Amino acid sequence: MPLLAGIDCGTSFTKAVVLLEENGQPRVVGKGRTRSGVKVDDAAAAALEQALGEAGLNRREVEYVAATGFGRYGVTFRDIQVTEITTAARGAHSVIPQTSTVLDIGGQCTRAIGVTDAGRVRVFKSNDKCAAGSGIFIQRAAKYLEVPLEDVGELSLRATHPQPISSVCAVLAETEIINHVSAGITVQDILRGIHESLADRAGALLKRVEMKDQLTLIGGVARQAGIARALEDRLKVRVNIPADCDFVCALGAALLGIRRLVGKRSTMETGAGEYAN
Amino acid sequence: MTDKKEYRGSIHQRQKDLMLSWYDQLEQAANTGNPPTIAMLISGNCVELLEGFGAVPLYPEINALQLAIRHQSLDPILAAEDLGYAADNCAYVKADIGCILKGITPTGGKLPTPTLILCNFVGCNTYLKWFEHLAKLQKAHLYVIDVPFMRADEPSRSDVEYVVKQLQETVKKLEQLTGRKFDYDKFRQAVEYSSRTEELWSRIKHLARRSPSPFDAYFDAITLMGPLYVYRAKPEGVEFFEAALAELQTKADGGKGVYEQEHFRLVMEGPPPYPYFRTFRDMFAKWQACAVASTYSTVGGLWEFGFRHDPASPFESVAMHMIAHNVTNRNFLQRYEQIRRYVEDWNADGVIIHFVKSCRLFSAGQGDMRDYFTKQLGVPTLYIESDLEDPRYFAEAQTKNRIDAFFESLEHAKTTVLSRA
Amino acid sequence: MRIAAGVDVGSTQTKAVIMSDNGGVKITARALVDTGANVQRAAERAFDTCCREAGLHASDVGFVVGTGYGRYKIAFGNTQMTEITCHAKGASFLCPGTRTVIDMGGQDSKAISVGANGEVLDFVMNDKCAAGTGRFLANSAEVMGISLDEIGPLSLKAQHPVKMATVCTVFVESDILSYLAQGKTGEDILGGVHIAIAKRTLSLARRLNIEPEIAMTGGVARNLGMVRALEDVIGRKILVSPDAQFIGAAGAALFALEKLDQSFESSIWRGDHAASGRH
Amino acid sequence: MPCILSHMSFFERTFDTCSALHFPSVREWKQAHPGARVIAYFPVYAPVELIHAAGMLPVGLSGAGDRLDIQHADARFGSFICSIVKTTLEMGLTGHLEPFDGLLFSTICDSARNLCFVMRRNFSAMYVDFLHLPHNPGSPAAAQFLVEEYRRIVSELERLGGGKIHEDALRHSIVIYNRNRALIRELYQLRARTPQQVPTSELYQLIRLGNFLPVEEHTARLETALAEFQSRSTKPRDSIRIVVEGSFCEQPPLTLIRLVEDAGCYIVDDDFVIGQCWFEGEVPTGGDPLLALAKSYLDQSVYSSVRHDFRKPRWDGLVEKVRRNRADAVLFLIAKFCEPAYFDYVPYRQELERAGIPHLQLEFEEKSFTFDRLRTEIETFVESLVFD
Repeated sequence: MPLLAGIDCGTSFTKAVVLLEENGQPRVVGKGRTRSGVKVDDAAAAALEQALGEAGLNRREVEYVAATGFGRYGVTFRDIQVTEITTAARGAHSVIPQTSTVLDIGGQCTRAIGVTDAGRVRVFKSNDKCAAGSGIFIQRAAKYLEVPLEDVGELSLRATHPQPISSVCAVLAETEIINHVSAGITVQDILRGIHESLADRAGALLKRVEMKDQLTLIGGVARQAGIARALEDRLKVRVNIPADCDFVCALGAALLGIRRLVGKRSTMETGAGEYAN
Repeated sequence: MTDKKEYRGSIHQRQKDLMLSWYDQLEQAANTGNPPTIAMLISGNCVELLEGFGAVPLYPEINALQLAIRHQSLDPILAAEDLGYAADNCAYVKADIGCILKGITPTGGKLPTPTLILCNFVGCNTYLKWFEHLAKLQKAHLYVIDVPFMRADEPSRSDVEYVVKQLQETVKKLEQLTGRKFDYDKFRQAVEYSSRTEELWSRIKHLARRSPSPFDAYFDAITLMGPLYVYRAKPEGVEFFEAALAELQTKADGGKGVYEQEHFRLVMEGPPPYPYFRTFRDMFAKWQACAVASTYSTVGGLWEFGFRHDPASPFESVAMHMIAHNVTNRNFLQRYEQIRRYVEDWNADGVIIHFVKSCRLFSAGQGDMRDYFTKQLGVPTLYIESDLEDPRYFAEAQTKNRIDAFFESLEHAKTTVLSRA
Repeated sequence: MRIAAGVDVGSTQTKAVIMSDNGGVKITARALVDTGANVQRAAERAFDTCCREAGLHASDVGFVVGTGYGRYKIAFGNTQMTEITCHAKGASFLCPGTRTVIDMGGQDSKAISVGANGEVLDFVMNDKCAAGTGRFLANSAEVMGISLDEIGPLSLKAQHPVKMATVCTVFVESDILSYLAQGKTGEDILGGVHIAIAKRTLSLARRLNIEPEIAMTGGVARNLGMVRALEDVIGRKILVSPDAQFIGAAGAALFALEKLDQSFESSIWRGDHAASGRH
Repeated sequence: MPCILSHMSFFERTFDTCSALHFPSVREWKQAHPGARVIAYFPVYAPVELIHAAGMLPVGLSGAGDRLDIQHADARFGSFICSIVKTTLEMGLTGHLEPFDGLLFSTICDSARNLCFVMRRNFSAMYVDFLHLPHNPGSPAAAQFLVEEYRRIVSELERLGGGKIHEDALRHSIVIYNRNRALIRELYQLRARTPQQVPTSELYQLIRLGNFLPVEEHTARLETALAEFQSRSTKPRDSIRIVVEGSFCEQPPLTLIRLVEDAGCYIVDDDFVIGQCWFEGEVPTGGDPLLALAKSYLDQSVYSSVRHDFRKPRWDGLVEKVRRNRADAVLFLIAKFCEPAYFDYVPYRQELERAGIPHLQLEFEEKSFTFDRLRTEIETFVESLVFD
């Protein structure tokens, strides 16, 4: 019964999942979450301890640690690192088995991931050319419009005449918002417009990965800001949001850890493994 | 007062009619396969050659800009980007490809699959990619006329021979594809019509040297460009430009300008932001600023400095036109010179450089151009950025701000000169 | 005594200045408020605060010129002018001898060549994207979790400033995070940030003939680190007025005073009658 | 970064020094050849044989990489223009092109062409020329035109060098460059067979050396290297075999190439510094040498996004390349704002998908300092191919 940990070192939060594998059935026994701060290693350790504490287990019992996310190379006690795209696909697939497409609206970068039935990445497309299509844009807009992020979704639903945001630069998009505001357009309509333009940008990415009728949405900002509704309206898809969506990548990492640990040796020497030692 | 003046003489309607009947011909071709149609690019086009086959030109650029003016360009652009085109690819190409994918046409009518996609490569590398992709997409025949770029002030003998030979190869190709025999006399006749149209167009351009100028050589000139490229080599073209010249001549002789009072005279460099054509024009109208010359109106041909097609040597003169007498195949420094002549001979107060991200041929290096005009010649120059087809790149508040500031400074300069005097 | 006001409605802050001419022109009051979501209200608040400051009634103010992005929203303004024209005017008043103005605004950076009478000879502004504008600093501070006022002083402590690959106000975040992950100090990162913007701004200003005196205007001018970084790359002393962030409003107020001066006959207003006609 | 073999750092040092902004190898050559001229050509292809036959040193000018901040060029070439165009102008405006007597540009793209004439204005003392390479190679008239175009360049070089260029000298230069290109082809074949013996991060530097060194010296280097690579016995590791496409002009930072290899990719073919191995076969050494060079350009050039030959589409060339090298996937490394590469990506993508070949598209700039976003994408791509 191997005990594994998956640690997702995101830009703002570090999340850990502890997984116990009993007769081929992985079971989550603990979760931990902490601010990333400057020292990735410390945050990772802290998150892991938290998860172990929840499980009433001991660090020594952990056989294998898979790190993912922005800071994955900073985790010195890792056995392997995997990118957050691979782990997002794997994690999303395990919590929502029918997942065929994952949309991750992160702070600066929105990613669409096409997933195989086995939960592996088929194709993916990132939009990091300009952040106008990413979460940080919604955050800034909310800040400027003096609206708390968690109210954004609620408000945008009350829009009557959505005002599209056309600019492709996040900062110029803010100018547009300013102009809308000074033109006396309501906060609701502006927020709705932002949601729709975000949804359209995401839609462009999703087309590139041949999205089917359903998609699994992860990424904190998107969820808080309630963009799911806009996505459903604009893209005519069913949007699924995993419960504790924050841990999807950590979970995916742990699951891939299992494959590496008990899975075929053949994949052990892959280049992706090179960093591990 | 806010001037929204633009040229609206009787020829404005005639221009519309001409263009519509052009689209009718194209639709007929789409339905019956007759007349043969040839896709070509505006810059340095050789529409005269087509007359030798009674063929009709198909200009993807005109379709694209029509779409943009009607604020319909974004959808096809996005459709093309779904195919993998980058945000930084020429939006004309994306709009055109997108239209074909989605079956959109400017008139709503049908457009034919061209008998031949004839890539008249005159400087613009994007043209090569564009027509190559079109041919792949439409499974149409493709032929490229490779026009040597103007690396010296005058084309070499071998440059001209190379193009003439390719024109003759094009003729052979078209004879195969259309099953029609090339009618040399019709071709020579077409060249003759062109030379007359060009003379008239050139005189119109020179009317803008009057103060006030009877028309805006940027915004109004664009209305006249359609007939110039489609009908230049036909009697209709000659008649149209005779009428145009007559009307504008009367206007000029009556001392009538574009605005009640022509306050600034400008030279415009670069294509216009078609998706915001009206908004953009109003930003200048507010200051009663009239364009007296523009480089964009010379993409199809640069005639105001004297070049004419020559019925005495049709092939050679078509070659000369493609090599040396359209703005896109002339080198960057020749464009500086062209603008300098405009500023001096057309007596302009300043130069507006409009950088369009789609077109690197026009825009790459315009900062150096600005450097030349402001630092070397001391000509007031405004540099603004947007796009000719993609509405996402026009920042209205910023553009307006810069244009207002530019005119405020021109105005201020005038008054301080006065107060010093 | 002639009393006039200038109101500069920027994208983040709105500034108002009242000027009086009683033999000598001087600033009698200044006010600064956040622009926020209601531009019109911001303008009014700034103007009213300023009047109170000066112990005047709004009706005592003979003429009001509005400038900045929100200039057309100033209901009580008599006319409006762009902040480029106003910055030039204001700078040559507050920093006599100014021939070049450098301003880092929220969305726009600008460089202006100024004539002897404070008129604009030539000007350039940042490219299409807002990379390298004042906003870049604000975002950097945000990412580092430091207040905007602290970053300047910190940046001066840099030992080995990092190289910034981008001055995109949005992607600066991932770059900073990478550097933090690499264990770079906050000082070195901020040092790199300031140098990157200074260089970007210089290459903008190079499009003009940069002539001394060079004055820096706008709120960013209060950032000593930014001023030093600019002085380093340009290799010249830079003038900074204590009223740096009010220079746009001051310029507007100066035009307003001229307007009250009947003897001043300038057709510069023509364009703006056209403007007010439209808006 | 791990895994650059210590004894190969020899190449790295040399490439490193040669690509230094003051062009030390070029200056050395000028000292050794008093009065002789140096002609720089803007990256992709140039008929170096003409320059060599004139007794001049041809130098491939491919930007300043991350060695130079853009301080002046931004003011001349605004946004949406690729880095190499700006850094090249920047080198000029900061005096770094001083060792060169001439600059030769050709029909690469619209930005590069305009750069040629901006250079002409800003460096009027220098010989700055534009070579029009035909885009209609199918035309019977093309060969004659190109011969005339080469003849024009030859006479310019003669004017510049003050000496006649003899046919025999030209034939001799062709022989020398044939040998150089043959070796490069051989090295590429060796890498395709046993990529573990020929890491691309090393081969790339070796080939790029040819941009700076006299061809004779470079050929010697290639010979040593070939022997050295053949003698290696490196254990193959479980990596995917990829073809890199899109870096034909602006060159990616070495760090990025290493990053691709470290992420678990064997680069088995690429279009880096493509001008160095432009011809698929030998340029004929008999007959009229100008005609031989012209016909070789028209009929046996490698496919490239900057060359248009409607007789044989480039996308067929790419698919063939993948098959020939038994590659698992294609990695598009496209320089930011490189329009030819952006355009070609679309038909390439269509044909790869038709052939069931996976691909990843990435953008780079010659001057990049942080690679985290790129690394994540490359690793994910590898992971998607190796994890089951």
